[in-house]
Amino acid sequence: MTLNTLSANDISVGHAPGRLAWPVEMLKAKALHIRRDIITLLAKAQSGHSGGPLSSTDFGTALFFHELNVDPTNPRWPERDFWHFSIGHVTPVIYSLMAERGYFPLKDLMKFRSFDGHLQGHPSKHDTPGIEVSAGSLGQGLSVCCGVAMASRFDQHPRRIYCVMGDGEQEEGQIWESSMFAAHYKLDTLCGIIDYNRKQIDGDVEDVIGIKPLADKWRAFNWNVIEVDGHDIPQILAAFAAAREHKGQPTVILAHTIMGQGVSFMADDYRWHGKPPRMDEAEVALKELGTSYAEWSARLLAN
Amino acid sequence: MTLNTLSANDISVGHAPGRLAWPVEMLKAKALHIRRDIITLLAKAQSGHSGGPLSSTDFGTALFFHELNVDPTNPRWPERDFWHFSIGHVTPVIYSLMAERGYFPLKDLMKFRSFDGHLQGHPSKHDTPGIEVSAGSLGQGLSVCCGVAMASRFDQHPRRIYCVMGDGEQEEGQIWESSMFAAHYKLDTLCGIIDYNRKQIDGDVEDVIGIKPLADKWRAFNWNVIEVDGHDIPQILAAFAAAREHKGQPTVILAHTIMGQGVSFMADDYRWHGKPPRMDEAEVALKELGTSYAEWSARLLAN
Amino acid sequence: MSPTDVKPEAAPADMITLPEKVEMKKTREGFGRALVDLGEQDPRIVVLVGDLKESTMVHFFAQRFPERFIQVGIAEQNMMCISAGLAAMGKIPFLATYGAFASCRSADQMRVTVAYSNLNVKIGGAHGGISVGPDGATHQAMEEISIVRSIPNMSIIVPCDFWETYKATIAAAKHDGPVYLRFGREDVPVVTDKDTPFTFGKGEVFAEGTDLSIIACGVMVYEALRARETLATQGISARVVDLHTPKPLDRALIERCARETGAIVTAEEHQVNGGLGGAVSEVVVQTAPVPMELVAVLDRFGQSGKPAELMDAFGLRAKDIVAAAERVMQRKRSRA
Amino acid sequence: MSPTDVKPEAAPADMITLPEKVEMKKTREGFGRALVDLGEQDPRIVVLVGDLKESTMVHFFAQRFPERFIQVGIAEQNMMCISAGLAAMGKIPFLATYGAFASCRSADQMRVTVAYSNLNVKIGGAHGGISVGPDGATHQAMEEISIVRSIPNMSIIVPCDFWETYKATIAAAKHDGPVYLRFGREDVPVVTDKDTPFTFGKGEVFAEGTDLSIIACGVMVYEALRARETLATQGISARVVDLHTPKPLDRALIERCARETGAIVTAEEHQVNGGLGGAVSEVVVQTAPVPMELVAVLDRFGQSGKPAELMDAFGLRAKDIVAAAERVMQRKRSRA
Ligand SMILES: Cc1ncc(C[n+]2csc(CCOP(=O)(O)OP(=O)(O)O)c2C)c(N)n1
Ligand SMILES: Cc1ncc(C[n+]2csc(CCOP(=O)(O)OP(=O)(O)O)c2C)c(N)n1
Ligand SMILES: [Mg+2]
Ligand SMILES: [Mg+2]
Repeated sequence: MTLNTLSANDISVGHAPGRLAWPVEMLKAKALHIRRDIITLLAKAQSGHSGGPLSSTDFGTALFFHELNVDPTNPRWPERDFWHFSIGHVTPVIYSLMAERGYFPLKDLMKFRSFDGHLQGHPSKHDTPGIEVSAGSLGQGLSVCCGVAMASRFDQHPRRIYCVMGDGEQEEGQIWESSMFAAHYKLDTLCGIIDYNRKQIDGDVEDVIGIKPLADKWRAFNWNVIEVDGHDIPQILAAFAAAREHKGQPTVILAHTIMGQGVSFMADDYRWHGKPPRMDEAEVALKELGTSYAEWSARLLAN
Repeated sequence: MTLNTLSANDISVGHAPGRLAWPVEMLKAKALHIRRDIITLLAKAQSGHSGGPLSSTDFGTALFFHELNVDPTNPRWPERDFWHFSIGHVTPVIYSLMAERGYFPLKDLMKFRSFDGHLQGHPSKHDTPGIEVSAGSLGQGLSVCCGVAMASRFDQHPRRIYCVMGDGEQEEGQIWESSMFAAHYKLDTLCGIIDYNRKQIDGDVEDVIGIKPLADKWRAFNWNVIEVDGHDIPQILAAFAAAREHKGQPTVILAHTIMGQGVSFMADDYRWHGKPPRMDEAEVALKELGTSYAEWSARLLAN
Repeated sequence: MSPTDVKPEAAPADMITLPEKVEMKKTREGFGRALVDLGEQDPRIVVLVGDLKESTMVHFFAQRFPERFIQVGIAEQNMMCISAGLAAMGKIPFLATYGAFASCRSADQMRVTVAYSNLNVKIGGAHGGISVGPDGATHQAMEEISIVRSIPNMSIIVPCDFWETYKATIAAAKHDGPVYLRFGREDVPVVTDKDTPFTFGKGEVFAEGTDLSIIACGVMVYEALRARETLATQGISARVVDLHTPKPLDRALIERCARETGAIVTAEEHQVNGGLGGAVSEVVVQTAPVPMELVAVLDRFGQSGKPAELMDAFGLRAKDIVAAAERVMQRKRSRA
Repeated sequence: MSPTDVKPEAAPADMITLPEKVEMKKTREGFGRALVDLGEQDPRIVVLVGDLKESTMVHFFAQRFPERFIQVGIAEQNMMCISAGLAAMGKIPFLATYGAFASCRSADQMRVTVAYSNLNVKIGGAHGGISVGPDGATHQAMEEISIVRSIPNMSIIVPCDFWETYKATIAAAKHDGPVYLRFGREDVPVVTDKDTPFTFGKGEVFAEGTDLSIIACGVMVYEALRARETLATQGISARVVDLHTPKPLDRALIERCARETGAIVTAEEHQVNGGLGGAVSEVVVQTAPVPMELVAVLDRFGQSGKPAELMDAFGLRAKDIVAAAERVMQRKRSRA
């Protein structure tokens, strides 16, 4: 991987208000930083989820640093787009994205899940600026986003709304309630992104309760469906663009990903769904990601 | 309509244990009796649902008097097939079917929803022999039937399991949880029947929250889908037979029906979802159905 | 009727005195009417329903403000979270469904998405209580107070009649935070009027008394007032408190009742475990322990029947309150 | 440790006396182990899980009896009703998920399909209490007692340690009817042993005392026993009752505690509204009104942190029980 477009110290450039529309190379560099953040904060906390955050990193980075129109220093800026992670357990990636984007200092990441920090195990509106709705119980987020889309329609505001879901989460019936609702009301400002990493807590999604053919399901629920390689940033950007263009239907992006992507010993292994790396494992992971715990935690603590 | 195959007084013939496998003409005659029962008991109670019971009458009659292997005098007969109405509000047709089939005396129908009767507004296991699981909150019945199918599989019992659902009910997410589960476990002893009458409480299903294309949805959830005219008994019997033959997938029958079918002023009118006919309306309805309140209530009370 | 129309006899200071014949009206209509008035005043008011437009009486709002009305269909979980999303964007959503489903089908959504986020969602739970009648147990919501009360940040109001439901609905809109409104299906006695005071979180002493306090909510407030009349003929002076807001609870008033009257009867059309009686008990043992009797549904499911039959059969009548008052007075006397 | 290993000093009749260092073990493991033993004895036992096999420790059962284990995925509503269907066909299903979801996500299904049908479904609610730790508020179930207790036909057991969870699980299987089992995530002190008596629906006096009774459930039983030691040094004699079954409630024992000791402190790792303290309050005011203090989570959501930090911060320690005992003793004395 290359950092030639964005060094680890180019932090404030990611804090600018508005839609950043970064080019691919910068996004790739930022995604690498995010992965380092995730491993570092998990190693520090010794608690939390590794797998889903790493599979969500690339589209998450594309969302935050290319697509979303937000003002991190004014999280409730009336003109903002709305984003929400229905999979509340992927807080390591959510908080890393938020901190890198400027919602709060990077050093806060080092207090993930700690009693005296503001970064709860699952997203908490009460605790963290920029979290608009708490989450942690699966299946509820797309409904929340439907509400936001309806409110925006009432206000005749063109805001776009992005909702990140899990593939295991598709087993929750509420997903299909909100899916039906969004299509019925033709909420075309709404864009769902499914982290299709084929894993959930107890193993392969297809072994737990199969969700295939997932694209057909969403199509039968009257959504516009786009499938992408969820680690291929150009494909992701193209999907976001297509979603913007598509009128009369909400769009869902099936982002085919690999759980634990970016760390060799975590990749595609469901046992990394819900546990953090031990410190020695973190060092191996961070080495693969081109840094060390000492170096990267110092960067976080200094910013 | 003709009664030449089954007179109103041929009551006990419907009480025989086992699978009745009645021919079409007898089923048509019995369906007419059931419709008369429904109107009569609703007129007596002056409370309860008219629309859904009348749309469910034909396939309900085919189910009880042709398809199901049950022993009404021994409702927990170990060899029995299992039937369950997930739409608990259609008790007028459920109880009429049960009484005509011999689960309890016809005269009990005249105490529908009354304090001193055993026929609750919604099916109650505690109160009514033959009701195996209580219902009344929508969306839960197919899950119950999944449990029954799993239990039967554990016991290596070939029992078939029939679950009646509503079309408005398809809006409940739990339907899709159970749908996914049943397909995952290839519960081919399970047969769903959807009373596709295109109406729910607040109006047309497609106006409330559209469920189209419903067959595509069930197919995308890996079910075998059969569509029939839900008032055409030969089509219904053929669907039941096809469902029996189909292996490796559960089957759902989309029974296209008309809410309030059989009573001209109720037909296709959502306002009849949840109200009973006044006594004068009941007389008009019963006249259309070839009887009178006096005649039919006397039949009920005498049996 | 209004307090000014009627010349109070027994206790001149009483806020409420019942005439012999009381007007009957549906509490849910108070909800439906208030929504329209709120809609006129505040463009942020949005109403959602789960395929029960007329039963919950939000059809008034739907007719007047179709552009701010959302039909969600039969999907209560979805409705709770859509409301959260609306509130997150500054709307004041009122959702409406039967209380059995509002409190149970979307309990997780109420807890995590609405209450934990402390979002400004108002939950209209219709068809509370055994008086729902012929629909039977599944539709007779009787656990809402226990459930809602246990969830942090939630409030719950159980108004006693048409006017109080109207005021409770207005008050819910003014309160910043999630509120559950519980109301019933049937016509019930109108005991308050347009001008009877109503303060969110404060109980109201509807009639004074010195021997015991009857603390009630919902339709049981009427029964309590009737019970007081009977008790008066027996020389027992009963205070009647309308404790319309089981949460936030008017702890000071409950303590005052315990101290001043030395005995309490609670009355609610709700399960006995953890409801209003439970809430009052918790305060009483922590402040001024006095004998109490709880008039409520005794941990059993409802059933079909006429509302009046059921109120009788489930022991939710003035006579049941009178019997409880006699028991509590005997216990009070035997302690003294 | 077992009562026989340790020579009791203070009160020879006590069922439980704590050694200085107590073994630590997870309550959920008691659940997981008991399921295997039940599976050996009874072919009707079936276990279901909602994508949380190891967290709920049903993986032991899944390994031993794969043919009677059902993975339901992330669909708690479905799981509750599938269990109902299994029970309707004579199986004894135990479902397992986190308590937050067992009690809330499938509350309607628990009420209508399971409880109203009175079906023999056993609900394993893991991760009850603030001691769940770093996952934070959403995963710290603290409303289960209130919710489950309000629903007719339901029972709920909140065992105090590994062994009691084991026994509670066995007892749940033997009881004909729906039972909710609440247990925690962390290692907690083992205060009972294999032979400590356990009777469904009956509290157990773990240690005698005359000045007040501490009635506790779950991990707070250990804290109560420790509090008793401290109180003893202050000359206060505290009875400790393990009230593991908030429903059906051992009303006779509660009344006896009120009458014999004249003051009660309840202790639970649960919201204060409608929980164990509420259940005890309801009995106390109806039988023998005495001063009570409620040690519980004071109507607030949990948060992330280490379990021990959170138990401290939320006031769920022996010292908090001691402080409550001192308050209640003062109130008791000022009444006398
Ligand atoms: C309603 C609910 N049920 C169960 C859980 C526990 N849980 C947290 S994450 C998870 C698995 C989610 O799978 P997926 O959506 O594929 O996310 P991934 O494992 O890929 O991160 C489960 C079951 C929960 N948080 N909410
Ligand atoms: C969970 C739940 N939500 C709402 C209701 C109230 N309700 C009863 S019947 C009904 C409409 C059902 O529509 P459909 O399935 O089409 O039945 P039909 O009207 O055709 O009889 C509703 C909303 C309920 N019983 N359960
Ligand atoms: Mg996944
Ligand atoms: Mg319909």
